[in-house]
Amino acid sequence: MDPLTIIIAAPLAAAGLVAVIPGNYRFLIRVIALLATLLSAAVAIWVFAEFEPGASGLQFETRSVWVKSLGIGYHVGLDGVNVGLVLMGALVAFAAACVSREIAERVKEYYVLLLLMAGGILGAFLSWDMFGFYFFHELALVPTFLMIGIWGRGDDRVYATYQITLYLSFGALLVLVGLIAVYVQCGANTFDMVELHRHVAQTPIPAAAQRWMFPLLMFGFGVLVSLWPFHSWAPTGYAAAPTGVAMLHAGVIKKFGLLGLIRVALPLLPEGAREWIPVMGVLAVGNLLYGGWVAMRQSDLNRLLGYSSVAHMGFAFLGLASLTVLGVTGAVVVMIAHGFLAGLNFALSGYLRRVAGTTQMDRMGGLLDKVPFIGALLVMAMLAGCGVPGFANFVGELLVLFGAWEANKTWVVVAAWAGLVVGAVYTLRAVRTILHGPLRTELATVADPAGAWHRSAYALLVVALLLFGVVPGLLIARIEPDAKAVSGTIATGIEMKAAGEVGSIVRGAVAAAGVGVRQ
Amino acid sequence: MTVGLNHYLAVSGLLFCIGLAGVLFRRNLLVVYMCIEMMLAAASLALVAFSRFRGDLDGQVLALLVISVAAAEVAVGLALIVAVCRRGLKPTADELAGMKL
Amino acid sequence: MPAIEQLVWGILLLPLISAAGITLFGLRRPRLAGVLSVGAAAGVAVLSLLVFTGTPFGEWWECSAEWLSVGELNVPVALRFDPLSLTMGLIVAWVSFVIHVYSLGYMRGDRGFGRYFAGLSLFLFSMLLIVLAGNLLVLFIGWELVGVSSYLLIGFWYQRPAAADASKKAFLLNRLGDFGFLVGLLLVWSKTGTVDISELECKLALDPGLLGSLATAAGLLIFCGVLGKSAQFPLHVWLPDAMEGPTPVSALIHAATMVAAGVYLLCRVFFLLALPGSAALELIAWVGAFTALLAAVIATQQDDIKRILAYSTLSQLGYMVMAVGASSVSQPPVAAMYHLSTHACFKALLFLGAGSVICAVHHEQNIWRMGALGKKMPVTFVTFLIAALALAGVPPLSGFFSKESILASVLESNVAARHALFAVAVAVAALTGFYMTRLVAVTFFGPERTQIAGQARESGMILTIPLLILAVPSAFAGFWGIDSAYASQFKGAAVEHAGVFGRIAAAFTHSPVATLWGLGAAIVGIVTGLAVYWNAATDRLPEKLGLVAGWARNRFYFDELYAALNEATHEFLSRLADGVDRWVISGIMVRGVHGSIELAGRLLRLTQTGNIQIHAVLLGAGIAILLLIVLRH
Amino acid sequence: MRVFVALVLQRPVSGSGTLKSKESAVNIGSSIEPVVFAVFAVLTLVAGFLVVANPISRNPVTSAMFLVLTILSVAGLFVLLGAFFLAAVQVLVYAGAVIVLFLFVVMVWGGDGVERGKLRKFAMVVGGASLAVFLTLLGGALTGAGQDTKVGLTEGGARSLGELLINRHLLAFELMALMLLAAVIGSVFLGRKDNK
Repeated sequence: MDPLTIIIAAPLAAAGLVAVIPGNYRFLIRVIALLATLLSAAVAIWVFAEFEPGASGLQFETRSVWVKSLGIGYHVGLDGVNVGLVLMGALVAFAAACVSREIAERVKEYYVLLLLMAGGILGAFLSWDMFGFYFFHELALVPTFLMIGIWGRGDDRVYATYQITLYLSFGALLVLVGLIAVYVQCGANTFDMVELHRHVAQTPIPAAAQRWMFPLLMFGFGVLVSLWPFHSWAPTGYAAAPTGVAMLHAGVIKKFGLLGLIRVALPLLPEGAREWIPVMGVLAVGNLLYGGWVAMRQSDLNRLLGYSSVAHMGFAFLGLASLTVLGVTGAVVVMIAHGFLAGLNFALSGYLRRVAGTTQMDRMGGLLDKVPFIGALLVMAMLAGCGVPGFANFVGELLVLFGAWEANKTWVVVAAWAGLVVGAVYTLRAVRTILHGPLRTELATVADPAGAWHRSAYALLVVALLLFGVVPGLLIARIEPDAKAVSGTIATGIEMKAAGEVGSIVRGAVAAAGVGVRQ
Repeated sequence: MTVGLNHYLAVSGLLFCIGLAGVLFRRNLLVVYMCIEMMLAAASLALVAFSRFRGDLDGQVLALLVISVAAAEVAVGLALIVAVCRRGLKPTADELAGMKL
Repeated sequence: MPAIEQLVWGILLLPLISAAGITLFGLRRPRLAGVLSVGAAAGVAVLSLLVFTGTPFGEWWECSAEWLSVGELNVPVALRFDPLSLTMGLIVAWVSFVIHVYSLGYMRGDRGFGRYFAGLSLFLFSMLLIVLAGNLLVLFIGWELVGVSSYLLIGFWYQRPAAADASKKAFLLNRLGDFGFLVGLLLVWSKTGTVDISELECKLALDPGLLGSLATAAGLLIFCGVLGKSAQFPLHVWLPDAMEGPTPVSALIHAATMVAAGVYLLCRVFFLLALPGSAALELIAWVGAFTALLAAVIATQQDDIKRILAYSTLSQLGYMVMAVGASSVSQPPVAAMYHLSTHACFKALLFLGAGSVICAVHHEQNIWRMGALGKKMPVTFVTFLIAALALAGVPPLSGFFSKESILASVLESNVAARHALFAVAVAVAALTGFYMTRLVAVTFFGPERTQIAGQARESGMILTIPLLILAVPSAFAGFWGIDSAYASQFKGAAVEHAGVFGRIAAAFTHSPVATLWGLGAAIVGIVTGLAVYWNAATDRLPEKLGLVAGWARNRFYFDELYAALNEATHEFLSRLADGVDRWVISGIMVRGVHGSIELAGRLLRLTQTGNIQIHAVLLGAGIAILLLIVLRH
Repeated sequence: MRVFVALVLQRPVSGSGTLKSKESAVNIGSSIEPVVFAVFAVLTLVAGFLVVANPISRNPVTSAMFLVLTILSVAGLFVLLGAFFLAAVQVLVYAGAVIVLFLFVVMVWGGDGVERGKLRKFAMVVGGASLAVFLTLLGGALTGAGQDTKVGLTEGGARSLGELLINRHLLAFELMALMLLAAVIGSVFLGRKDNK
């Protein structure tokens, strides 16, 4: 069996296996879940290592036809963009399975759904068939809703479930309409993205159609990634979600939307992208600044992390909106780094919630004395979150800022302000309130997780962040050629257009700015 | 004067409307059932008339099926009314309000 | 020089390995942590000396390793060894080595011993990265990392709210400055296409108009970073608070090295600041002068021994920044670097001495609760006195030479109002003499004001030996020709060498006006200080000066001003955004959609009476409507 | 409806194999036919109206009796249309089985006096309006020129209908059988005594 299919199939098969095991064999269920995600992660590491940077075409490719008349098939493969994402997704899934020890009731159902989420999203990352791309994502998304509803926490749980379900279903629906529109307008009678790219290179989709299709995809994918102002499901949902789900969703599943923009929206609809990119830039800056400001005022750690995750997505959007090699590369690095970071953050906050009984920051204090390990990791995670060098986030954000500078200097200045200053304000406040200061008496019994095994999940994520932060070449060598391809598609168009008519760009920008104002 | 298709259809339509009025305005469920039967008969009449004026028998076959459906429907419906009465309810439309949300 | 090229990576890697090793294995093992960290510092000290001696005078070379390369952005880890970085690196390495040793004694028995040394090693790594960086982005990375290690070390005693708050404040204000620095970098990169220092220098030398009208903006944006890191006005407020950290940290980071990195950066990119048509230098000079004066005035009215030194550091940093600002292409900022080097030695010594005093009086820091410590702690006293006199600019101690060269460079500068600048510089020199005299007189002389001051004893060898070591350069560094080392950076190897006496004479012959003014100011300061504070029981100055002293005592209310400003702007915006999120987006939009759908549902539900006939009626009406619609066509 | 009628009438009816497309063997004289039609039609409508709204009695038994009359008149119309077998079935099934069933239920469970309370105004108005719409549409549909000539006699005897049923409409026939079986089982189940 080829490695990519193993990555997808291991969690899905394990989900099937767990489903038939009686629910009281909890230990067995846990072991199966851990082994399956570990297998995925191991294979993902192996393909990441074996991946040949810069080689043309997909690697480890497998395809087979499913519905011939519609051109739907199973087509998985690796390029520079998804190879890192798959690695990140598999590792975070493993960590999420590790920290799911906290689940006490309906363990079997929990693991079935968690494994479905993991397998689904890895499948979505690997798929090169639009149908599979969408289908696998739904496979991961639907369990999220159920899990927040069933194993969620807090008084807001039901409302959060409704909200996240409605928002994300709405986003996914827009995406679906957009994808079908792409399929129909393209006229190539195939859902295969590689062939679509090839087809579009010969016969582009009519510009008029692109102009209405791009916003469909942009806002659809945007809602899935909490593009401002469609973000409010994120903090509420993550505050209510069980730890493993928050890790997987914030860290991994959310990146699907960005991948969709890179895979479908930008390369297939370059004309539409040019019209709408200014809007995306403005909204990205909205994510950054607004998310940061709101995060400053949160008193609940999980909500703070939710808003900070909204803010970080701003960097990814900004990178894509820049349409430069630097920016797109940076956006992908941000996606991967934020995956690890969000996984780590929510794992830590889940641990704190378990031992301290709350995520209200003002009800914690001085915890560093009691939980030096978790505390140290939290400090590291927070520093990574405000873009300190040494962590992978810094590399991504730096590339995005450099890449976007040519596109729009104001965005970059605001983004740098939001990333460097506002980001530091809320992360340091969190560290100050939770970890520093005198220890609160009611927290005297709090302690670190005992034993190396129980610490490994957290350590794994930090190590990944540090590794890619110190040796960014590992990621960048893989990403850059494909980022160049993505930005190149549109850049060539820009040159052609510049030769033709400049006026319509101006008009488009004005129209786009109008839309931005209305937003 | 000859009797044309329209005449039959007029009778059928009027009968149908009378039945419909009964269904809408009478509240004794038994009478409502009778009115439904009447509407079915009106439909059969229309079918037979079409069959005659088209010159094939398919309409009559359909009318035959309608009659069997009507019979089956009456059997089940009356059984339902019996069940309703067993529960101590009057067989009127007003009492059966279980479909309220 | 293959041998040296391999060695230099050791300079960076040793402290990094030490930091990682301690974090992984040494947090609970103090002995291991101490050995690793001090070993790394010693290794760095030796290596830096080897590299320094191995590089011919006045020459420079580079080595680099691949790090980050995307599209047009190429950022190798480039190290640049020129007189500037070599001399600075030597000073950083040796001062930190001495302070590492001192810390072994000072921090003994602390629960966070391992954590402390991990932070110190991380700091050493990042500081060396700044010093050796041949690439502005790599320099920026070091810049950020020293901020982080400073954050970790100021908040070392995180249980104390004051320390925790101070660490946060320091990091945030630094971040403000870094923001400007980063934008400046982006500006420079977009205009010149490179962030490599050598390449940038070449490009700008070939085409001085490359930055066009943005030259001033680029210079000032980079200067923003200096405002934060070197705590210049208006971002100066974090440095005094940073004294909440352990004293050796104050000595190393917040006196000798990190805060001086700003001045180093200015000299590093001096070619950029001094571009024709750029007005950056003039503004830099005035910011420095204002900071120097402001901090010196505040220092005269502080009671906490470390805070006095902190304000003195601020003042001296302002002095150096002013010196850079007063420089020009024809008169490079040698004086600033010279003063930076001597200041690193004697200010570190002052802090270490203060640490020794603080240990002796059981962590009392108010100088008015000390007194008469001179006789009880002879070693500390003598070394402290040497450093204080050096700071005040008394010949022939090191500070005299560096300060005179600054005064001379200000007087000869191209700045429009150079006489006003010179007046400020002289005033600051006088104030420096005054507050140092106050500090020494109150702490080491006079009556024993409290019982603990009476019981004080000299600290152990592990604390005093570093004092003695640092006393040597504090006293004699003026004779070692540090300035000519720096001068060779800007003028090549053709720098005249002078003997010991030649140097003393040169100070007077080269620019007698400046030297005499400076010397006079120091004497005036010291004499006034002695007159006011000799054997004083309480501070008599507030009665005489009234309002000014009160303002100085309260640090001119900058903290309160900034708190109000922050509240009015950033916090306000944040509150506004939160309100919008809570009431508009979550409230009106999300809950509004939710609510209107629910309302519609409730309305429609009214039609669902459950009465079969009503349903039948509606069914009939529906069919009627459909028929109407269909048959209309 | 107009569309439907037009569709049915305009479609050519040629070539439906089993049918004789000649003028009838059973021919009711054209002079009598309108009279007979008028009698049955009026009878149907009047009896139907009395089922729904009997000004004298509200008793369901009366309604049932008038229903019998309606059904019989419709059967008469069937005969006029040549559907003899259907007319027979109509009489047997309705007048014989269905009405008897109705009467049983009325007798056992008493259909008396259940017509209390007033109908809601809303139902009156909306229902009346929709009825009016139906009638108007009906009128509109039927005033146009219709097809008056009988295309050919379709002999609705048992044989021809049976052939058609087991040949062309076999599936519907079988399904009907299945439905009747289901109805039997369903009514037995519903009528059980312990059915709570």
